[in-house]
Parts: sequence; structure tokens; C-alpha cells
Amino acid sequence: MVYFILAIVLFAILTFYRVMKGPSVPDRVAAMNAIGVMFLLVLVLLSLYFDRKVFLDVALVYGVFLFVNVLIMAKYFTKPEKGEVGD
Amino acid sequence: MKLLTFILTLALWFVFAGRVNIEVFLLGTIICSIISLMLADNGPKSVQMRSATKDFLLKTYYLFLVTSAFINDVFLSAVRVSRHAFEMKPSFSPQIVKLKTSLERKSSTEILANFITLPQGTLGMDIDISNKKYHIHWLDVYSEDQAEVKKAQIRKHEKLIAKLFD
Amino acid sequence: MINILVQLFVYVFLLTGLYFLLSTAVGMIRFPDLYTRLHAGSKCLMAGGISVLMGCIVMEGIGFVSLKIIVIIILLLITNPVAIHVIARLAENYHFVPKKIAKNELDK
Amino acid sequence: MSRMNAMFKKLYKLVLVVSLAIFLFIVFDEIHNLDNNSKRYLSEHYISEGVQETGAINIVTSVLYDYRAFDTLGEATVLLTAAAILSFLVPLGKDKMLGTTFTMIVSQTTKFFIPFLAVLGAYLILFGHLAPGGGFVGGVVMAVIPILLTITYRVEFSEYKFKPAKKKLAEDIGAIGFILLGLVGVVTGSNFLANGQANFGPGNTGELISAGLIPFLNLMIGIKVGAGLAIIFNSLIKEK
Repeated sequence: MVYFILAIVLFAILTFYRVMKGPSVPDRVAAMNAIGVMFLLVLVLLSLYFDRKVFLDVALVYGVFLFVNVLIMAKYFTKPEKGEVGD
Repeated sequence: MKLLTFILTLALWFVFAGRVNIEVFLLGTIICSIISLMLADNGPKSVQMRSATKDFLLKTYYLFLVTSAFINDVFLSAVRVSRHAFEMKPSFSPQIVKLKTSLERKSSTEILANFITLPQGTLGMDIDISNKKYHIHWLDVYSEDQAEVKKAQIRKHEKLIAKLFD
Repeated sequence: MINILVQLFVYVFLLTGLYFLLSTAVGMIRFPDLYTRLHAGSKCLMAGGISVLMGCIVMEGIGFVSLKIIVIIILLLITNPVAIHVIARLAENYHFVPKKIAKNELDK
Repeated sequence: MSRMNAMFKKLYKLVLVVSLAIFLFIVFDEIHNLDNNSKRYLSEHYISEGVQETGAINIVTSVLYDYRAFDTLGEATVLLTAAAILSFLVPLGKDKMLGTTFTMIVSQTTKFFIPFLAVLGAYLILFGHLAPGGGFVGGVVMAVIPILLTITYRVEFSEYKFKPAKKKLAEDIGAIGFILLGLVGVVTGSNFLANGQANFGPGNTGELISAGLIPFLNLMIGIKVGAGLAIIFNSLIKEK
């Protein structure tokens, strides 16, 4: 069980490379979305591992905030100046 | 429709609470009635209770069909994309395609867009409201025959959704 | 006997989930274009999440906890396609052009 | 040379973050291994006897709304002042904002989504003494509803659905109700905002109606935080 959790955290760190490297804003937002879902899965697995059933609420609220976060970031990032966009 | 919202929110309240009591039931009734009175015109307009109970059973059967097809397609396309990810040299030929639908209601159009975004190796990008056209980004389309096959699959989903909601 | 069978199911579900999550990470790094990265970020991620949560349900048995996990599954299935679609809209606002376009309008 | 400089700058940031992480690790390890009992007798008391004294399972809630309720009142006042001053100072003229225009897929999803979000917020507020959550988190989840309406439709629709005057009224009701509930403790002959000492019928621990005044305090804080955050967000948006 512990190895599964560590593996998911390792994948999240691998995805974090795209957040640092990503040539444009939508790349970073997509990678952030993926990292958020992975940590939601880690939260559910941890709450089953420590046998604290009430901590599932934390995962639920985390999912709702992730969705609203992506919506707001996609709404209010505007077009950049010339020469800033790669790819 | 307000009744449907009330029932769904009450069920969700019991799932959250994790216990079945008389106190929990009374509090949940009060809160869910307030919510369904205030926010019900924002609620799900798609499923209306105007039909009889026999029709209702049929609709639950169709709902089950739609969700099972959804999850099945998610897994199939995930296998396809992950095979691309582990290739030595990733090779695909993406395209942008326009597709016209014949669905009438707004909500059914939205559900079809969800269907397009997840399964089939495609991604819904944009939608014209006046012409009802989707702009779709396909991952692997090598020839026109394959495109026709995939379009036929999408048409199949469209018929299912039209049976359920129209 | 039944216990061993349940344990086997849990391991199968979790391992398939790990495979899809690994393919998400690798695809996010290796794919050449924004839109193809979004393909990896929507479908593989959803399949991995669903199978991991199904493994949790099988491990937990019937009760309020698994009902709550089902609520989490439905939340992910509703919100994640919308999030991916919104990111694609944002990229269209930036006037990105996908790298390889063979033929733009296949259908008239 | 300039490339060298830029690389050095990047490396500097990375080293800064890593050294901060090491420093925090050492500090927390030090706190964890503290042997001196006299420095943490208060937290020992909270952990060992908080459940019996207040009747709330969630220890954070029992600290926030019972032992340190006066601090919570101060935080609430900060939010109230911020909302009032923002709605005064931000100019009324609105301008068109650059940004993405959403299609109708997003609006249909938010329409479907909103009642369930309201149920989640109500659950978080009312079960604050039994489960993780409480007034602040539940209030934020409640405030997400006008924010979603604002970013999918526009400001006018959100202010037509929830009128600003009503939101202001709800915030005032929250602030005044918190103080009135505090005065109940004075009337029965103990301190301001007293709950555990005054014996308001703690009830059976673990049931819905228990822990004295704490659920009502949670409700007031939830109303206040939700209305205040909605007012702040809507007055900072300059979209037409």
C-alpha cells in the first residue's frame, strides 16, 4: 500500500517537469490539473491507509476547488506580448 | 423538476452525513427544500418528470447503458493513447475536423460534448451555437475510411443520448 | 478463499491504475504538441483515477465510505472533461496552431 | 556572460528554496522532540481533555470556537472591514476585459453543478464539530456559487441572482449573531463567548445536536465568510 502511494507521488514529481519547462501558459495549467488529480488519489489512499474515514471530505473539497481553480486561471490569463509564446 | 432536485440533494445529504437518524432527516429536509426552491431554475432541466413511471424505468435502463458505454470508451481510448506514449518515436497524425449534430436541446448537446472529449481519441475544442457544429481534434486518423468509422461511432452515441433526453 | 480473491482484485485494479498514471506522466513529458499533451492529460488520467478508486471500493466493501468514493468518481467524470475543454479554449485564444495538420476540413 | 548570469540566478533561487526546506525540517524536528513539558502544557490539555470539556470531536473546532473564540471574532472583523472598504473604494465604472469567452458547455455544467455545491457547503458548515470543515471552509464553498455565476455568465447576472444589498444584510446578520451568541454566556453568569465552562448542555458526544453553542457559531461564521468573499470578488471584477 505504501509503495503505491510513493509511486503516485513519484509520477506527480515527473509531471512537475512540464510545469517548470512548459513553453506556454496552457501547458502549465494542464500539468497542474494532472498533478491535482494525482494528489486527490493520494489523499483517498491515505485516508484508507490510516483508517480515518472522515478525511474523505478533504478530498472532495479539494476536487471542487481544483475545478474552480482551472476555470478562473483559464478565464483571466490574457494574450501575452509578442515573442513570449514559444512552440 | 424541483422534486427531482429535492430527491437528488437529499440523497447526497445522506451520503455525506454517513448516518441515518431522525435529526439528520429533519435537518436535511429543511435544507434541501430551501435549496431546491432557491436554485432549482439552475438545476437539471434535462430530465423532466412529465412522463409516467413505466417510461421512468425505461429511462433508468438507458441511463445505465449510457454510463457503461462511457466508461468502456474511456478505457479503450486510454489504452490507445498510452500505447503512443511508450513508443520509441511517437507517431501520430492529428487533424482538426468539423462535425454537425442533430440534437435539439442544449443539455443533450453538452453531454455529447463530454462524450467527445473523453473517449475515441478525440478532443472537443469549440462549438458553434447557431450551426451546431463541433470542432474536434483527432489524435490518429491516417485515412478517410478510418474517419468515417469513427464518425459512425459518434453517431451511435448521439442516438443513445437522443433516446434518453429528447 | 474469498479474502484472497478480494486481495487479488485490489492489486489488479491498483496496478492498472498505476500503469495509466505512468503513461500520463510520460505522455506529458514526451509528446511534442499542446493538444496531444491534452489527450494524455484527459484520457489516461481519467482511466487511472477511475481504476484506483474502484480498487479502493473493492477493498472497502459496502458502506457509506464506498458511497462517498462513488460521489468522488462522479465528480471527476463531470468536471475533468470541462476543465480540459476550457484549457483548449484558452489555447485557441492564444492562437496556437497545431504542429502537424494534414487536412483541415475533412467534412463539408 | 549574461547567460552565465541568468543560470546563476536560477541556481540561486533553487538553492534558496532547498535551504528553506531544510531549515523548516530542522525546526519542526526540534519542536517534535521537545522534552521540556512546561513549554507545551497547554496543548497537552487541549488534546487530552478538549473532547470532554467542549463536546466537539474536531479539536481544531473546539479551539477555534471555544478556547480561542475571541480571536475568531477578530478575524471575522478583519473580513467585514475588508469587504466594506472594498465596496466603497473600487470605482463603479466597468470596462471590458480581455479574456477567454466560454462556450455553452461550461454554462450547462455549472447549471447542473450548483445545487450539489450548495449541499456540500451546508454539510461542511453544519457538521463542523464532527467532521473536518467548519465555518470558514464551508463559507468558502458557499462563496464559490456566485463566483461560478460571475465567471461563466457575467457580473450583472450574478448580481441579479444574489442582490448586493442582501449579501450585505447576510454579512451583518452573521457578525451581529456571533456577538449576540457570545452575550448569552454573559447572561448566564460566566465569561464572554464562554461555552464549555457555562454548561450549555454538551449532549452526547458524536451526535448532530451536541457541543452546546458551537454549531450555531459555525453557522454564523459560515454565513459571514461566504457573503464577504462573494462581495470582495464581485467588486474586484471589472468586466462588463
